Amino acid sequence: MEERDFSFGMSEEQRTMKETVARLMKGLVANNAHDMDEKKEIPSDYVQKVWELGATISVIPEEFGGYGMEYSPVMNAIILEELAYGDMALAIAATTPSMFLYPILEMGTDEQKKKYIPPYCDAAFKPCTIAINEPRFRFDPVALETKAVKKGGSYVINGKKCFVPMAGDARHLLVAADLDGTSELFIVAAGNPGMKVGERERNLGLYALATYPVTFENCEVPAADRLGGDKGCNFDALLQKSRVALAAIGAGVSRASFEYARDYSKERVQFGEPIASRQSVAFMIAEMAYEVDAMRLMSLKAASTVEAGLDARRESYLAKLYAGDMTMKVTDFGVQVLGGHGYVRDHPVERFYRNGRGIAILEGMTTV
Amino acid sequence: MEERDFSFGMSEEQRTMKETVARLMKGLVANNAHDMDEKKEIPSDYVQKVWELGATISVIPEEFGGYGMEYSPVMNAIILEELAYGDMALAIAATTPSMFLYPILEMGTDEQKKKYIPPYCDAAFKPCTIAINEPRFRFDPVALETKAVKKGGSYVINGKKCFVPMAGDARHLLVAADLDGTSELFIVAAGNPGMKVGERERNLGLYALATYPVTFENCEVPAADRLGGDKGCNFDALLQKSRVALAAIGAGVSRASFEYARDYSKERVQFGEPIASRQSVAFMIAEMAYEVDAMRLMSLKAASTVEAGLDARRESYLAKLYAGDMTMKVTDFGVQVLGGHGYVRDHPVERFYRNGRGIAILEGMTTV
Amino acid sequence: MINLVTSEKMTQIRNSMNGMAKGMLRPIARKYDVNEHEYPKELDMFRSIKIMGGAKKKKTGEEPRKDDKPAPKKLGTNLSTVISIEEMCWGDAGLLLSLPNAGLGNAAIAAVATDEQMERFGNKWAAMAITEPGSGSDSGSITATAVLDGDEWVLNGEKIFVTCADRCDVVVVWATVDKKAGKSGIKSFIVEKDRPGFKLEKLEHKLGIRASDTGTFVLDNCRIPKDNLLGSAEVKTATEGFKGVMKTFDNTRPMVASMALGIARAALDFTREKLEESGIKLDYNRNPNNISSLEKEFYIMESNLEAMRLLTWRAAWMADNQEHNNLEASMSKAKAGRYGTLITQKCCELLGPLGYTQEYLAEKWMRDSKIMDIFEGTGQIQHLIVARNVLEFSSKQLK
Amino acid sequence: MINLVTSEKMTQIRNSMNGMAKGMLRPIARKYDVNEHEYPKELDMFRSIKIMGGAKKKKTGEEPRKDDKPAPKKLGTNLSTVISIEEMCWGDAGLLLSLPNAGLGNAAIAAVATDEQMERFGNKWAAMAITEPGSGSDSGSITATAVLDGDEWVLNGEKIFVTCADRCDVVVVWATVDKKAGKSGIKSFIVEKDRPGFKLEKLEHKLGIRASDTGTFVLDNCRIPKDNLLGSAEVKTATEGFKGVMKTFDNTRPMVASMALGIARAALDFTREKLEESGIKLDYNRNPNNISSLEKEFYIMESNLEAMRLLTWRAAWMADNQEHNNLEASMSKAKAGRYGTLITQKCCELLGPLGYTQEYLAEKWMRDSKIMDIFEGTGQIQHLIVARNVLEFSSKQLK
Repeated sequence: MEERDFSFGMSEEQRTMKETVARLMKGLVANNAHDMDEKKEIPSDYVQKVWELGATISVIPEEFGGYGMEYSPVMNAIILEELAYGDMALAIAATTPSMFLYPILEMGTDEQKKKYIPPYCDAAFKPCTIAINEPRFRFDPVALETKAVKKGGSYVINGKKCFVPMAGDARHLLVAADLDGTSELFIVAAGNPGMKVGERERNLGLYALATYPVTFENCEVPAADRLGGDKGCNFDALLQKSRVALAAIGAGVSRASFEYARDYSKERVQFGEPIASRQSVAFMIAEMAYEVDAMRLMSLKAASTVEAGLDARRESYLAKLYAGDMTMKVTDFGVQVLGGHGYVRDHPVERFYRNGRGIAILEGMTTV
Repeated sequence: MEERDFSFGMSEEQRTMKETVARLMKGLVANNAHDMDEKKEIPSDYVQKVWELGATISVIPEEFGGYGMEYSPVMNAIILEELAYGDMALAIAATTPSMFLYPILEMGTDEQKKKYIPPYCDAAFKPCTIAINEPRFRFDPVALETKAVKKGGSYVINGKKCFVPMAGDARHLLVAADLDGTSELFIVAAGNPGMKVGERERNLGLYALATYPVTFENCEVPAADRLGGDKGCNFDALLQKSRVALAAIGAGVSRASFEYARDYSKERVQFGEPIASRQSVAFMIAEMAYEVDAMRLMSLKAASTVEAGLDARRESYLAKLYAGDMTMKVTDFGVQVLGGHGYVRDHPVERFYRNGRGIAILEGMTTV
Repeated sequence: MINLVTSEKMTQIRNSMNGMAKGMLRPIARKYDVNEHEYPKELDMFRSIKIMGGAKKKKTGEEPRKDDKPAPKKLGTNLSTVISIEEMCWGDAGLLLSLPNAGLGNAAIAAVATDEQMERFGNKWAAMAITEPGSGSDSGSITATAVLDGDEWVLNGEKIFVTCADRCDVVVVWATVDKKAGKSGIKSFIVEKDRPGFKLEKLEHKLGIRASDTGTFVLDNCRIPKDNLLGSAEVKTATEGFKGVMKTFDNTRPMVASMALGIARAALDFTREKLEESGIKLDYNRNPNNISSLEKEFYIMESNLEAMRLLTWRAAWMADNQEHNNLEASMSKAKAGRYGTLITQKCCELLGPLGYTQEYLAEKWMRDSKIMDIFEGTGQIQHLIVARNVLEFSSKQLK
Repeated sequence: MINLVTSEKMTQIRNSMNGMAKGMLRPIARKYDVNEHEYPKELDMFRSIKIMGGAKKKKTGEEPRKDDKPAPKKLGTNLSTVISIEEMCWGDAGLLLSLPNAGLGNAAIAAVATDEQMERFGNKWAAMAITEPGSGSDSGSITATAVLDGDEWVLNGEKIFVTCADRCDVVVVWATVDKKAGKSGIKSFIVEKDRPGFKLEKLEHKLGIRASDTGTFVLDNCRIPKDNLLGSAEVKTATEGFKGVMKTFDNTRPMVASMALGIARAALDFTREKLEESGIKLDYNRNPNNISSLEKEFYIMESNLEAMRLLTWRAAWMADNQEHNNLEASMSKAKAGRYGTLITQKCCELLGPLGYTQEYLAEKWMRDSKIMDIFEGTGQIQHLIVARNVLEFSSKQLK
């Protein structure tokens, strides 16, 4: 494809989408994110409203029920940052289906595309999800302990997964399992007798996001439901995109913490002047400011690389690694700037602090 | 032995020694450390004067020519910090003999003690040294690439060493080499045809300290000169003490940088007030202050452990690791506080910055 | 003579306290994290045991001793207190802060109460109310007022972030009797919970230490007996009152530092357990460039933990030996508050999925530890105090 | 439309510049580090090549464009300049700063000189003299004076930290024509090296960038023609002069950031080389908890390098697109100055003995990079500028 100009500038289209998402999220969660977190629930109409942005299905070809628009990882990164700026739990909940649909669209067989994509290209949000994380020390997406074994006309999956978003209501799951030393994906339908969805999890953050542990005991999956059929899939490509997504989300959460702390530090008066007038606070604000930008730029660099059709393994790996560290640092500063007030849940910075730690730990929750 | 009280307080003896060393170093190097560094030489009478403190030989039994005083790693840590506070190059140069004599005293055979210790228990400083470091990536004192092989009545050593202090004039070297998988020490006399002392090294810091690369090519050493004879030595114990020593030296260099930056920041006026009145500078000063104390306390904790006759592997490892990181941080702050003036060699902070990096990198230059 | 090898007596205290923490606090740590504000009745058994007793003894230590004189065989109260606190917080910090009759108020009462006041309030659970909506780190800007009306003080104002607000019997309230007098006008008063005009407005929902009930009080023409002014009338000089309680911070800061220490150690111990289960042996031997990332990160955290502990123990030891420790107390909290938080965050990262789920306590420790860099003076305040001390700058020269 | 994939044109520049750096600078890097102050005659060949030419073009870019309009095929001057500088400093920073006719003074002259001045000084090597013993970060407190006496300006004062002090032909000296006028009274003057009363007092011995000759000038009733006042008389408003040159910092800061970038990358490349020689393959794939300490530390440094570069390129790109980049320019230098230093220090640690000997350049990079967090505004100044921008605070609100 013809080379695009190197540019840091948003196109009109990108800016419009960014503003649209920002406006939507402001309306939805600006006053409700706290309650969602306390009640540990995202009102279903919120997910629906975000779904109606069409971000997920817009790029799906019309033949499968989408709008057949151009696929843009950069645009998706921009959207994810905005969504996460509003609320990280909602951002993941509303985009998890991409993590099921995109891999099938990119790497699935024609049958798989025809069978599994159209039902979800609907005006109504229908949960489908992916199971990658495993509840163990030294978990590594490139060395999965959930194993798949070929047995006659099907694959038998055994293992434990965790942090599976919306597994409770999802009709289909994409399950990552090791097959003869390589990570492969399998489409598993809800109700498969070999799959047990456990009790909803309680986590450090993302209280509002319903995640579940999922156990596979001799879970039989028809050979036809191995993603990509016999030739399998490119798990690395999926990992790259999900890492870019988490980096973009990290930038969003961090920006939320930065802006709240920045504004608070201008209002809050101590020792006769705004606390932001003290270098110790101002320098934290400054560091938060450029680290947020750095995280965004790195996620956009990785997204640009994917968009250009190039291998983004290095860029996506570094973007997530960086976002994992810096989101923790920025959201920590956010609490510190508010001091005692940052420690109480009346202010959102403590939520950002809890959610933010997830960037480094989680893998494959959503994608660009 | 009867348990001593837990205490952070110095004894009269410890305080007196600390003050004596401080006074001596102030007189010797306060105005000369810079010239020593630029001229890349330590006047021999400086080394002699420090030697006359008797720190090294005081603990050597009278039968070998010492004063037979009680051996105190804690006292030695106090002394090393003071010496390094004055000048790190001189601190190492004047105490390197301990690194040759103490191991022989502790782990040598009677013959070795009788033969090698007395000549150095002299009013005049006579250089003897130790060769542990090796010029390679991933160097590790517990996995040496310098190899010793038993051959008839002697050992044959092959390998390369670096950062060997005063190897140029040392009459004897203690050489660390791998013997069948364990690190052992061998006493090698200057002039041994199998040992070549190379050109004096140029390093990042410690310009004034003469260090050399030493190469061993089929260097034959009589079996009697293997430290400890056939049963060998406890290399781990030596490593522990040298790590405590480097931690104490790190505290000394860091304190020198801290105090200079602290005083400068009170004098230096910018934007109408001392730069120390700005939190960004004051907080660096504060951090330097408590990290210097933390380094000292950790070196003293490790030294106390050795002094109590307990295994100090953990304490000494952590003390050196910590001092390696924090000395870099503190000496970096030292330069930063002075700004452009800290970058020119008229001020000592840049020297502390260069010397300080050695704490993490070097092993076994001296001991407590 | 310097000797930093933990003595047998210290080890005994650590072991017994750790046993208590392991047996009584750990098992219920998650329960009261989930059931925020519910009083942990299991703690009633601690009414007799004095863990935080340290501060109370501080005025009654043996007279100053020369360092070279042998140290007293008896282990100092402050040192034994911080050792105990580390172990208890290894068990659970929120629960430690919920121990009956061990509030900061109790420490204040024990420090300056008259015999008559000791009689009346000695056995009550006393909370401390200093902070106001308008004042955070700026304790000097207190606006709550106390006006003497006949034989009664009339108090007005609002107090936030009061620990044990719901569970305590009485609250030591800071108020000014003379705004113009500035800091020296600030006195502390003992207010019984049932006084008319004294209202517990709300309890805070917090990031961590959820077992501890932090609340807001409103004083609306609340009348208390004249004698409820804490301390005897004669000693009410400018140095007493505000400065007096400010000084108690020199004792409480190492305590908070040891809380951070205990939580961070809990996180490290859990991480070490996982490391060893996965076959990684920590041998403190190989060059840091030749080990795994988990090992190196662990060693660096452990070395910082050692630094935190030594700075904390030094500050406590100095208090036990009647040495002025304002600088060292702030050093210990500045270091422990900050690095305790960083260590618990890092452990979650190294633990991976096990560090994000509530099935384990690692995620809780990351939430609990954060308060240690905030209350009893934020990390920023501690750095200011350290800097002013080493620079010999006044609070005017270094704002 | 956002696209951060390095274009072919950018890659071409990187490659050609890297080739030049590798072929001409690296080989002599150590030589001129050891022989401090000796002029690197090998650099004469660069008199024609304009590496630092960036700043000169800044006023003549194409008119502002909408982002959604296709970007100009032509690569912007500022972006191509920072790319070039990164490569050259990968070769050697001290030597880059010694390039003939490429001093900061040349940039200033190119920016505001009249045609007549361009005629006289355009081909001269011009250094810049701003800092004074009493003023470091505080450029506003300049005390050097310039008094008009007939057709001549009479200059008095002392200037320190002048880069290329010995090698340059002329020096652009900042002095005040009216102390009462404050910053707007500060003008810049072109002083030829051979003017009576203009003396090169001394050359500094430095921690790093020793190939660069940094010196001190003393002006003792130094008389220069009236026309040597830089820029034409008419435009001497309060906004010109001081603020004018302050503004040039928005262009030079990303340049300094890219210098830090180049040095840090040199250290990382060398470390990577050693890692690979020792059989460690960097695959950017496994979870950071499952790799060696060397790998994780390397990845973290590399990710910070990426962050430094993107922040730097953004600031330069904005300048090329006539966007106000005062904030972004300081962000790039704040990040790059600090992390460039940390990266080079860490590389020495990871390299072990190879990081402490002068047999390799790693130790030199750790010395060279440190200046990038200091000159053209220390890291502290950069953080202040960033904070003031995002807080919308004046320099009075945030001192």
